[in-house]
Amino acid sequence: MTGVVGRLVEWTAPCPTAIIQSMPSDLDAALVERHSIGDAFHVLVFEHGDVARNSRPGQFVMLKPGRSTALPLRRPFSIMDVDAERETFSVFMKVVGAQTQALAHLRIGQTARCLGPLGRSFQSPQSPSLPLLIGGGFGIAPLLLLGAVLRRDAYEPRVFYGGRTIADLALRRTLEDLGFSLVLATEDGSLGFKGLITAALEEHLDSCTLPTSLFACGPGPMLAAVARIAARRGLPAQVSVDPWMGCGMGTCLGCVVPTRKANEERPRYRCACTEGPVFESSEVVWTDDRASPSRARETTP
Amino acid sequence: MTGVVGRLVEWTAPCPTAIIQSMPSDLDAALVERHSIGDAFHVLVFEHGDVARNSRPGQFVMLKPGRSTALPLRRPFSIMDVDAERETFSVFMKVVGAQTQALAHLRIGQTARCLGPLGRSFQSPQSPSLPLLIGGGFGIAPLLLLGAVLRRDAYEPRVFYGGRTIADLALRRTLEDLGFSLVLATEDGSLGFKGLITAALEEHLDSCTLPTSLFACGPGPMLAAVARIAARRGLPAQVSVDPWMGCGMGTCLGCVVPTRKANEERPRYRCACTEGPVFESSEVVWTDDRASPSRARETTP
Amino acid sequence: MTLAVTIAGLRLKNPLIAASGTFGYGIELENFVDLGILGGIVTKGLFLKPRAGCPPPRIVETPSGLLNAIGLQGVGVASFVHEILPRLARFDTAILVNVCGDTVDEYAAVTRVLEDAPGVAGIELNISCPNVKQGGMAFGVDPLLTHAVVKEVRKATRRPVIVKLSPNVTDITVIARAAEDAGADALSCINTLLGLAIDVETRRPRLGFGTGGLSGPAIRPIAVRMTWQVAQATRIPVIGIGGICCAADALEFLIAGASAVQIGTANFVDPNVYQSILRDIERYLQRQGVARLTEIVGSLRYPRQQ
Amino acid sequence: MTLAVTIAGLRLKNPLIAASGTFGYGIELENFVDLGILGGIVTKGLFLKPRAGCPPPRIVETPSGLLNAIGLQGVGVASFVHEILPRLARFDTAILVNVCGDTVDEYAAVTRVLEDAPGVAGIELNISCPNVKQGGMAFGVDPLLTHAVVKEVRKATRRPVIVKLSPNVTDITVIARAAEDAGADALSCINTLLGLAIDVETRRPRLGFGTGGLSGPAIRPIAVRMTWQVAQATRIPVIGIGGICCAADALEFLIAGASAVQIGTANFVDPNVYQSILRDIERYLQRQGVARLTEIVGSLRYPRQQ
Ligand SMILES: Cc1cc2nc3c(=O)[nH]c(=O)nc-3n(C[C@H](O)[C@H](O)[C@H](O)COP(=O)(O)OP(=O)(O)OC[C@H]3O[C@@H](n4cnc5c(N)ncnc54)[C@H](O)[C@@H]3O)c2cc1C
Ligand SMILES: Cc1cc2nc3c(=O)[nH]c(=O)nc-3n(C[C@H](O)[C@H](O)[C@H](O)COP(=O)(O)OP(=O)(O)OC[C@H]3O[C@@H](n4cnc5c(N)ncnc54)[C@H](O)[C@@H]3O)c2cc1C
Ligand SMILES: Cc1cc2nc3c(=O)[nH]c(=O)nc-3n(C[C@H](O)[C@H](O)[C@H](O)COP(=O)(O)O)c2cc1C
Ligand SMILES: Cc1cc2nc3c(=O)[nH]c(=O)nc-3n(C[C@H](O)[C@H](O)[C@H](O)COP(=O)(O)O)c2cc1C
Ligand code: FES
Ligand code: FES
Repeated sequence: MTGVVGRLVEWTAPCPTAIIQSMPSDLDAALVERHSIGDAFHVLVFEHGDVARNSRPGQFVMLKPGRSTALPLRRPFSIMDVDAERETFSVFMKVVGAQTQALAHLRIGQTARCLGPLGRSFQSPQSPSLPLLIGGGFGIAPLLLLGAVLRRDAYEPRVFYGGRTIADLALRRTLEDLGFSLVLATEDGSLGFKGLITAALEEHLDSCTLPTSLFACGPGPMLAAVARIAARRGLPAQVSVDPWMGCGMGTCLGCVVPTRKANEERPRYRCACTEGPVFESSEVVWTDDRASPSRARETTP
Repeated sequence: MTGVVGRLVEWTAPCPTAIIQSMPSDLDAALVERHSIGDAFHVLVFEHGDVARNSRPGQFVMLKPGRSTALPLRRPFSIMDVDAERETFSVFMKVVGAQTQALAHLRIGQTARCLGPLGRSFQSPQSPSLPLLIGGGFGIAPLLLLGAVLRRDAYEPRVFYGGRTIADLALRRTLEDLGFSLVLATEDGSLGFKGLITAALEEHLDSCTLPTSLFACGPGPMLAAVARIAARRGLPAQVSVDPWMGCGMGTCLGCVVPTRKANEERPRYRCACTEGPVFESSEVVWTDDRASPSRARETTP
Repeated sequence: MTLAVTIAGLRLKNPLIAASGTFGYGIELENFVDLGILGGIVTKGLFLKPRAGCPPPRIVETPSGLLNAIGLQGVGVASFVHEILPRLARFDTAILVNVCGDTVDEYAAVTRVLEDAPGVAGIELNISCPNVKQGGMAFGVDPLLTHAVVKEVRKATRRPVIVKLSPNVTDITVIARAAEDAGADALSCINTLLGLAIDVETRRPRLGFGTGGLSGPAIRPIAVRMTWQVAQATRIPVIGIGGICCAADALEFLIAGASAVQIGTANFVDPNVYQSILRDIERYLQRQGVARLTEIVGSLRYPRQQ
Repeated sequence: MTLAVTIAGLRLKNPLIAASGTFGYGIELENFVDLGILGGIVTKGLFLKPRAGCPPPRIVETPSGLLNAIGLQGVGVASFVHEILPRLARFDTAILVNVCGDTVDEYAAVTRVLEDAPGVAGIELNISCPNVKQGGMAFGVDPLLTHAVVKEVRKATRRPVIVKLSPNVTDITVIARAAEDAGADALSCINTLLGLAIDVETRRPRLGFGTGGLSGPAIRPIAVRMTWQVAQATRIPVIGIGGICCAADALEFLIAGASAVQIGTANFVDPNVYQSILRDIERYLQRQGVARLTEIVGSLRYPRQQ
């Protein structure tokens, strides 16, 4: 699909404590390939040497079709794959509104404003363990890059991939082709386990005795469920959250998530764009999920 | 280019006095052909049976790419040609801003909202005469259809076509191919007469003794000059004006032009979309042309 | 499922009304639109006398907005009553007349002319037009003047009086309550916001009049906020206006507390927008499991402020 | 050709200033932007104490607009002075601090903390934030409160005091003159317009706080109009703000009478927008045959009203 997932550079080594782990750059990135899976899902491959070279799993780019400096704002997308030789990276895009629509329909050679790589990546497991990667919907995207890096580092990650129905699991073939050990779940039972992917995860954990670490990306309620599971079982879990983002650079303070680190007295709002999007699940204060507004509004196009 | 210009129906016969001469209709019209002349000029051919059948020279359509009911508003374009058999019509478009850009880049098969035909057309000459058609820039567009109808009715129209420079005369080959007797003028002298097209017109009129009627479309100052020339020489002149239009249907009152008919005591604002865009030049009150705002503003895209 | 609403004693078959100045007198569009599907139509603003309006250019687009200075060009109320109103009679929709005046007396006089005219469902008092030199917005930004003009007009008619509010105020609820106290039956919320666009090449305003009124989707968040404030602050029905282009936009106003909505600028893009909005509102009600549109009016769950 | 401007005794190398709340404290962007090309930077609003801000969601896009309720999350003025200000010293740009308060005393106290801090070029008094429960906009919509707070702050500093005006008022010139009378050196015009966006599926506001402040190109015509009004009504310099994305937008404000401009929301899309705006302003001045930017300030040819 996008060449080999993960011809990568080092991922946590250079400066593990820095918030922004590498210097992002802002380019007009040309679209070089598009792979559409139905109308709604697209893998887009852009040319952008810095993103291709410096990205770590879990980081993201801010994209906007065309050159305008007016609104709408750029939109955040996880980096799904990089190819340092071709100087390309790819994103997996679900069309949900005007901007994802416009990006998905760029013609080959047309450009998008592209700022990245941004944000705090997934951190490699503290100790040898079985990494379980849990992706819901387009949340699967960063887990491809993560999976590739884990494998390179001799882990044997297992991927849990859930959606409402079979059509939501648009990357299942890609994951299969890449040889990932894969658990699929659909809420309507149209493919794989019938039910939520977190239920499939619990079933697996019930029967598994290996030391395990969880890595999750998906809708808010799924992440909250993963956090509960991890807490109950005492497993380390990293989650990549998906709030509204205005800038991606830490200036709008629009993307905050309530968090509380072990040593903190009370919760603090942290920016998902600079201190996340990946957080330890134990550090996120899980609310009634007001941070994820309804996606069903018919937007005025 | 767009097939034969002017496989036409009757033009002034049906209801010469009605303001809207035919019932307009509102369709999603598919783009079926595009002929680009450089980056800035495009002939677009749309499928729209009612416009193809019912248009008269000087009428226009309101176009908007896509399906949205939000702003931006539709934009007006003169009908350049119709083909009743293929059920298509064409417009000649100069890219000046976001909407003309978007329309010019529609893909074949994509649709534009298309309302038309609209407005009051050119009226056939009252008595046998030599019709002189004066077009400035994209104002040439309605004169193609007008020329075709005049010829069908056994007139021998002569076309005056002016622009700043040679590149502005994008339809000159089409006019030549159609066999029109043609006078070209450029302000910089890069083609034809050096100077304003109205100067070329005056030169012609100085040496011509036939009864003549003028038909003009172009920028405000050009039309004002034509009106002055016509008044001084006592020639009948019809001009197609080009104000901002909001709706094309007579409801926004945005497109008014100060006018004064022979029997009227004082000037009245008339809507260019329903009572124009074609007016007798003697009826227009020519002001300092505030109606034509500068076109040079860099628009926020 | 019913979309019918009752405002100021007036039953509308659905909550969608064409806004003043964006639908002509209605008849201009009879060839374009099935007028019978509209809940109502508000006419272009009418003075006692015909009016020429502002010099062109009269409209200019701004980002997601339309800036206009039409200046209430119109035929005058007498012509309207004699020449236009009869032609509107055959359409099954409520005709509301947008009443203007340079003085309190003129507002009342225009209203009295309409009083005997058949087929007028109600009066919308335009005390909020920014594009005239006298009257207009001057009334709508002052609670005392608002009270005075509404009171006089109230005396001049037994028909429902809807007062159209200006958004160019510090606290719209003060004006809303002044209108309510003076006897208004309902409130239209909002008219346009005063704006200015400049042609930087000529260094002149882009509109012939200078400033203009801003409408369209750009102002919707402001309009929804004001509709919500006014609905909270008064007991009479509110009609929400401002940037409505689709069903979700209309629903924002209804949920904020409007009993009906008006569609303005969107008419210029698509005078047939009513059809799709009605269809999508029905789908929404189905989705929400609600049988009557009125159940969602004012149903906003506003966060409690600690 | 020179783009330099002087405001309240402060010489800026060019008229482009980053607006408060849209550029962090400046240092967040040091890796993205050459801060030295900016005329100035206004910091995020600062209170005496650190502040958590509003619950998410905090931003939502509306047509050509951004609605935000950040609620002035911030580190507090002491942390700013000790931890952030020193890091800003090495950039050749004017640092203006956006000062907030719940009370007049707090405004003055924050100002006093800044008085001894090196590297603060001036104070921008934020009496216009709509997203806090006390203080904020409450001051900016009342001429007496405006006068009171400006007067106290004036006493607390010898630095230039710029007062940032709220557009949520009937007559912005009244507030502007109150600020001028109380000793303001300049006026920033405008802050955001109060708006509300509703998620129709959940029937809740789209922002966690409820209402929010509308910014972006949507409000530009309103902001240009207010800038023009304020420039006419006062003798002190005005800084134009609202929806500026390109050179032509900035020029509208300058022609309307602003001596400088601030760029807000556009920073989120492109923090490097300054470069292209400066280039295009230079081209414009060339085209217009004008040698100094200051010559176009206030050069609007407004039509005479008959
Ligand atoms: C760190 C991060 C990584 C992401 N990675 C990916 C990715 O790899 N692939 C992908 O397809 N998408 C990803 N997203 C989501 C993507 O950014 C949004 O789908 C996109 O912004 C929608 O833009 P739009 O203009 O098409 O839709 P809009 O018109 O802006 O929105 C359409 C609908 O989606 C809702 N919505 C939009 N953005 C969000 C959001 N952030 N949270 C909740 N609801 C929202 C709106 O309420 C609206 O109903 C990511 C988001 C974040 C924050
Ligand atoms: C009756 C009529 C017939 C027309 N026929 C044609 C035609 O056949 N071919 C064609 O190319 N164009 C035609 N036009 C002009 C065309 O409608 C405009 O060029 C178009 O609306 C520009 O839209 P935009 O979004 O691309 O540009 P915008 O971004 O809207 O405008 C770009 C620039 O053009 C200026 N501008 C836009 N519209 C007008 C206007 N109506 N008058 C003066 N200045 C304007 C603006 O000030 C701006 O500087 C016609 C106009 C009218 C009224
Ligand atoms: C071109 C135009 C003309 C208008 N004329 C009037 C009018 O005559 N009387 C009136 O009360 N409002 C008038 N308005 C205001 C609208 O009725 C409406 O309140 C406003 O446009 C906001 O709604 P919208 O955003 O849906 O357009 C006019 C608006 C426009 C755009
Ligand atoms: C996310 C956000 C945060 C803001 N925070 C502040 C602030 O802290 N203090 C302030 O005075 N203005 C604040 N503003 C207002 C801006 O400084 C500016 O006045 C307004 O956004 C209009 O300009 P714009 O349209 O260019 O964004 C904020 C605006 C936004 C969008
Ligand atoms: S997206 Fe702007 S601060 Fe995070
Ligand atoms: S364009 Fe609206 S009335 Fe003519």
